[in-house]
Amino acid sequence: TKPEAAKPAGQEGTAQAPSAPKKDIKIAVVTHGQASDTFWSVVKNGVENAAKDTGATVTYNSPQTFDMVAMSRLIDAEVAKKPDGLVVSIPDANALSNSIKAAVAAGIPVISINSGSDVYKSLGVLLHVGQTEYDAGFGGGEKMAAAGVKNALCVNHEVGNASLDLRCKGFLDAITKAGGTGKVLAVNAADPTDSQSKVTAALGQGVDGIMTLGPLGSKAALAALKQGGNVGKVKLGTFDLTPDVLAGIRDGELEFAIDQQQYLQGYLPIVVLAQYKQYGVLPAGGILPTGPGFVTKENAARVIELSKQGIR
Amino acid sequence: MSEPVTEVQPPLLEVVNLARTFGKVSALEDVSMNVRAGEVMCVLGDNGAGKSTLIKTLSGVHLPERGQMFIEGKPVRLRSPRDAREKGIATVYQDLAMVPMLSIARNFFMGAEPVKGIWPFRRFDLGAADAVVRAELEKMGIHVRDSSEPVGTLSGGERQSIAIARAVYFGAKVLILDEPTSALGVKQAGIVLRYIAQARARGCGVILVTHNPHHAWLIGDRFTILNRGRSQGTFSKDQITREELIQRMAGGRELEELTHELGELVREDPRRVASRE
Amino acid sequence: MSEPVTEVQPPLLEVVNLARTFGKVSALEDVSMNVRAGEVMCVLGDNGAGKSTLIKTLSGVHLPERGQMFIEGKPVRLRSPRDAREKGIATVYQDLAMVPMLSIARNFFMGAEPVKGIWPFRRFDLGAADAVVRAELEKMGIHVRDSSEPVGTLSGGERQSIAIARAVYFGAKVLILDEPTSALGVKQAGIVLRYIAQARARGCGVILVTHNPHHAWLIGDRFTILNRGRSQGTFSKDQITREELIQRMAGGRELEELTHELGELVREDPRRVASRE
Amino acid sequence: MRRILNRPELGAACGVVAVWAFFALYAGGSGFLSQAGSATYLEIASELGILAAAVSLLMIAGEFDLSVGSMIAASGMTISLLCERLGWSIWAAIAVALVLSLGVGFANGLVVVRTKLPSFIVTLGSLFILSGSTIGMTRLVTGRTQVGGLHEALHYGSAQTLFASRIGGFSVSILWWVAITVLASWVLLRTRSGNWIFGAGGAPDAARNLGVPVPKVKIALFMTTSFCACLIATFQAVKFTGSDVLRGTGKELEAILAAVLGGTLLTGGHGSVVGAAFGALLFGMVQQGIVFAGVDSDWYKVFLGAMLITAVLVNTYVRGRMVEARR
Amino acid sequence: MRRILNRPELGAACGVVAVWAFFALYAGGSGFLSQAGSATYLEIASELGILAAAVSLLMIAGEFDLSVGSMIAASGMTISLLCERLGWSIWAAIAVALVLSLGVGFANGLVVVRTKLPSFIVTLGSLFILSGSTIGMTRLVTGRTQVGGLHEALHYGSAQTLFASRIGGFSVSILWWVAITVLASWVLLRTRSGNWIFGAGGAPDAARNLGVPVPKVKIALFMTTSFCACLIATFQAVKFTGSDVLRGTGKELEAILAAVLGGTLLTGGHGSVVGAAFGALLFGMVQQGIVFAGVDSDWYKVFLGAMLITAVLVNTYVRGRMVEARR
Ligand SMILES: Nc1ncnc2c1ncn2[C@@H]1O[C@H](COP(=O)(O)OP(=O)(O)OP(=O)(O)O)[C@@H](O)[C@H]1O
Ligand SMILES: Nc1ncnc2c1ncn2[C@@H]1O[C@H](COP(=O)(O)OP(=O)(O)OP(=O)(O)O)[C@@H](O)[C@H]1O
Ligand SMILES: [Mg+2]
Ligand SMILES: [Mg+2]
Repeated sequence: TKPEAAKPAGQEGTAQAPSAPKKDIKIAVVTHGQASDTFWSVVKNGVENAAKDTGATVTYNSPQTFDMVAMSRLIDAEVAKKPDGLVVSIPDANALSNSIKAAVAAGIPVISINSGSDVYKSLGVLLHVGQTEYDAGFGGGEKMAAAGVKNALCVNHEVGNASLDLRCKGFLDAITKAGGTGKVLAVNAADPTDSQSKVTAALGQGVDGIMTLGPLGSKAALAALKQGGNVGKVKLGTFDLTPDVLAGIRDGELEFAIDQQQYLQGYLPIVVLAQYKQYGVLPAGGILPTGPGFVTKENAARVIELSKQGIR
Repeated sequence: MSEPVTEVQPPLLEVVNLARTFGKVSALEDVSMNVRAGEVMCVLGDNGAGKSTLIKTLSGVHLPERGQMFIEGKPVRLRSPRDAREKGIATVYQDLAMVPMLSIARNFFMGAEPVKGIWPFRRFDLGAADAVVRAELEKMGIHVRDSSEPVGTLSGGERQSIAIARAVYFGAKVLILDEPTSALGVKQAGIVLRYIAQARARGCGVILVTHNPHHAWLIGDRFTILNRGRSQGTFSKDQITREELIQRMAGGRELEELTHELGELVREDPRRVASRE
Repeated sequence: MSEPVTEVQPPLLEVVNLARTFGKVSALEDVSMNVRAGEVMCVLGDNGAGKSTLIKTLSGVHLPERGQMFIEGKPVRLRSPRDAREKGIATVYQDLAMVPMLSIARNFFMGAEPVKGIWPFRRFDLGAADAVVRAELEKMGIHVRDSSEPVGTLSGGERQSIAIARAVYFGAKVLILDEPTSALGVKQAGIVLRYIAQARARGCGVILVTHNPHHAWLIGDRFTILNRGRSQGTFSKDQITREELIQRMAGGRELEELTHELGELVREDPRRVASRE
Repeated sequence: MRRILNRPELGAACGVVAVWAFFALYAGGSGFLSQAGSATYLEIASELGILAAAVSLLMIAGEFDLSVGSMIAASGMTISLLCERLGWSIWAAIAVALVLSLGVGFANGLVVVRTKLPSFIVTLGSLFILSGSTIGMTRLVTGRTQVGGLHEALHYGSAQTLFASRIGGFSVSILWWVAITVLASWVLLRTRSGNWIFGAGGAPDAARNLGVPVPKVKIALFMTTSFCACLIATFQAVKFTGSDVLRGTGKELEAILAAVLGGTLLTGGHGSVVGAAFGALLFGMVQQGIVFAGVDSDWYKVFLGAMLITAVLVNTYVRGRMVEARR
Repeated sequence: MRRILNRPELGAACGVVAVWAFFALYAGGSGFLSQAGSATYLEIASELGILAAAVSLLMIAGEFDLSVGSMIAASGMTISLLCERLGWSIWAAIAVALVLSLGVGFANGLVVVRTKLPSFIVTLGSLFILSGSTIGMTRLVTGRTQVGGLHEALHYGSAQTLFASRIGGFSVSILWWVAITVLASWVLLRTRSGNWIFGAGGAPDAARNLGVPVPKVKIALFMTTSFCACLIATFQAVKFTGSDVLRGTGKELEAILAAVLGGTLLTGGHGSVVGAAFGALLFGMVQQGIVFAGVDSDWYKVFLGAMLITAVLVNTYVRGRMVEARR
């Protein structure tokens, strides 16, 4: 279903798809985000496209909830399958270090994505792709503060999920730093009616800027703004892109969307591991940041088509 | 043992060589019996003899493993209790078949609710149901304070009375009663016997399970005796005396011994005499 | 109506002016009665008269709303059935108090399991339990194929036999039986009556609820008659004749009419005669 | 009078009043009492209430349906995909979703009735299967997990009027809720099928022996439950002009909770549809009230739990007093 | 022989064999059969199995405990916080967590027994309260939702040996699982308390009338369940040297599922601890087997659901055949 145009505009440039795979390459991806999550769905699209481009066999796994114990067992199972490479996210180094170290000890090259930039080296991970959620959140907070927001709301659809908490924390830290105040609003990800009602209730308390952590929240928040006639008066920003969100930005209903270009977090490590397996070549190490990028009114129209294909 | 009874018309309900096992227990083995219009057939036997199993097979609750069943001479196969009810068989089960949390009126009409109104608005006629229940129970000498009380709060006898009133009210061709008088007082038991007699007079065939030989003798026309799942034969009232019947029900000589012994105990226990000063 | 009975020692169990209501229904009103060592006190009455409620109050299931209770002359207040059991009161409930999905042996000893071994390894002695159950049921003329069968699959009478055997086995001072023979065959009923006589001979006080006047007369020493929650007095066996007793149990004249009517129906119905050709 | 006091829903009604009074006192100033504030919790309650009505009937008949949550996701996604990808009219898409949901309900019921497995297991299985195939299909077709743009679908306007319009600031779903509650309550209390539902749950063997077609009753109720789940999916898809594969997760437990709050027994045989409506209202009110009261989101669940238990205790206390009063 | 055929756990055992054979065939090549592969599913099964043993006892006694999942998070966080913030010895922290968990179990039981509310509601309330206060407290104290560094706690080494070591590649928790299953099964089948558990669930009124202290039995079982949840929290905290506020989410349903797979009735009165162990094994095997088989994660749940229903059907079919065979 992915047209050829879906290939990323080669930011990296190094990842050339080989004409024919010389070996049967098996790569395992284990992340903390389910494919049913909008953000991780795009990561997975990157993984799948890279698999197609490199000819590698890739499996993608994630626990059913934000459960580090289950995630570590998925890594254990993948390691037991002896893959040629392993890609993991590291939202909780404590819980995952044993499994990752075991993978490294078994001689499997490991690349971390998304979270874990602070610990990847100590675990023996070769490379980290992506940036921390905290930084992304902080960037969003700065942008909000610059737009004049004084009393902000961070709409969290899974309180206790470490990556979402970090987004909120970064966001609120930036707001506070700029002299504003803010708080977190817990909503139910699975029920837009619930989310919309809660945002409506919170709006009554003088909020002038809302940050949602994903399309699940942004759609409901936008509906709440519309219903209360607050579009434009209350600034709305969000994480992660969907065609609806982008259309909203284009039409000026949303201020901006933060985009980690997570497609690359899925695509790049597969390509790197495939090349490593085939030719033994590897980037010199370090962190490959994929964002944060901001989509605003200016560039929204360009991104919509890519978003419809699940690439941004 | 029993002589065949000559018949001019086919019996209302007849079973031939019925068998049913539960796991290793064979509850019924080759049991044959029939009931004709206007007679009371008593099924007698020890505890665990298979009487309730027989009754449940006749009511469509259990499917027989072997054997045939005929209604008015035509072979039938009951697929469910609903089926049996539609073919005119009304049953009072020993465990009464009541929904404890539900009201008396709702229990009374469970599965055969009177309705009023036309289709999309067709509804359970609770008013009529209530009136019927009150009247029927009044006839049995049971005064219900409130027919919306849950059945679970009633006394054992009250519950039994409801089950009987229900079966009699719906009873069409065959009325089956499994130990209907066991929890009833003398008066209520008398009323139930009268009901049975009335049903018989209307031309119903009645199958009655009872442990009370007095009741059996008073109302029964023929007697089928079961013992450990096997039929010991069928006797009509003129083939057997009351004493014979009681003896057969109680397993013969054992009872005599017992009565004797009991008399001894009652009369001669020294301690008891002492405590009476 | 009844003359006071002179007593030398306090009764085993005595209740004075007991009252209990359920919602608007007053199931018991100012009921007084007692049972002495070595006697059988029969509690008689119509359906819904309050007999089971009285029994349950005596067994600690219901707390009385008013009234006192004495055991051997000392005032007591039963807080739970466990309490009653510890004070030597064993009861057969009308609804039998069985766990249907559990085996016969486990039901028999429920709440009073025999144990063996020392503490951390103390365990339910299933072997002993099994042996006791088999023996006790054998005595009652019930042959259990397998005492690990769930109680729910047994016949009504088999279940009742187990409940009775259990109470008799554990019975210490007072044995309370609520319609113990209702689902029993003639033989088993006889055996239960013998049990009661034996318990009385051992010096137990027995409280027996029954609807069977023959049984009551055969075994009872004194009779307390309840009617709609009120006591109609207590009679000792020499104060009342058997016919009087039956009349009182059946509500007097009504029964006579009934018997007469029943006789008529049985004899004179023309249709019935016709169908017998 | 005694009739009213005796109803199972009375306790839940008192719980509603108590919770309302509590929040009116503590959060009245911040908009809980305003028209807009009331509209928010009524909207939540209405959607949960529609589901709870069907679920309480099913529970009275002695069965559970854990698949309703994933049914919401599956139906919503069906509607969105048919409109977005194939350009169907929204009405045609809704019709297909309804038929599919009835089919799933029928399958659930048939398996439960035929195999005599506990419905907890069977519907947990269908929860997984439905939810999994919704994710799998959506990603296969679109490569994403959300599908939007429903407002561009054919005939969207008329669907919006029926499912997502607002009347005087209140969501139209409240009307649906009232209508469905009245209908379900009427069926339960005043029709022959209602009597069968009580019988099927209270004493299935006895009911069967009396001629109640217990299997048919149960299958019909599974279908009703699925149907209501699809209805809610329609509401949400139309209102939020699209669907998400996670939508509805956990709704099955909320619906069971609302039913139990309203006096329905988990073991079947006893309960009330009106009670379930009060239970849904209670739940919605507590959820929104906490936000109006400005409780910190970290402690949100503590309050939710505490309010829940308090509401149930009030409920039970009231029922107890009533029994006293009847003496 | 007939005894064995008659046991409720037989079906689950056959389900285990069937599922194992299935994955051995389809995923044997990719490590499912390897020692490391077996170790992963046995580890999952062992933790779930410990919980399921306690939960099945509670369910046989006719009650539910939905708060076990959040109890895992709360206990784990208690241990981590006490060690990390206050520098306590890990043993002292574990002891405090155990006492706390017993307290919560006692409170659950007491409320259920006293108010006669359905345990579904009461423990749902404590789920919310526990989970909320875990999040709230942790954030209050640390500002984060994850607390690590337990390996630096006093006496960590000895705790690791007991709770997190590996014997020949297999987790030590498997030994705990076997021991707890044997103990719980012995209590259920061979002691007086076991008989009371059956009685309390099968016919509470009858059991009470016979003198079984039903409330005490239920409270004790709620405490056992909480205790086992705390034990699992300890395993996970020690093994993963820290805790997370979301840990354990949904475990309550998995445990109930394992118990039901093992033949325990949702309505109480019947069931088996050994069956629950097989249920847990079945669940763990399916969960990991799917990974070994390389099923696309989009379709993961579809397979989980299908395997689940198949396992239960095998289970029921086997039980049915056995009854036939006994004829
Ligand atoms: N569902 C069942 N499963 C297993 N065994 C059963 C079942 N139903 C009945 N039985 C067995 O079949 C035998 C006959 O039972 P049944 O109930 O027919 O006896 P009965 O003649 O009615 O006895 P009673 O006079 O005591 O009521 C009994 O031994 C009983 O244990
Ligand atoms: N738990 C209860 N709730 C409400 N009413 C009850 C309850 N238990 C008994 N009653 C009522 O109290 C009255 C007396 O009941 P009880 O069971 O004591 O009668 P009984 O004399 O044993 O009758 P039977 O001979 O039919 O067994 C009945 O009218 C019954 O409906
Ligand atoms: Mg019988
Ligand atoms: Mg009684």
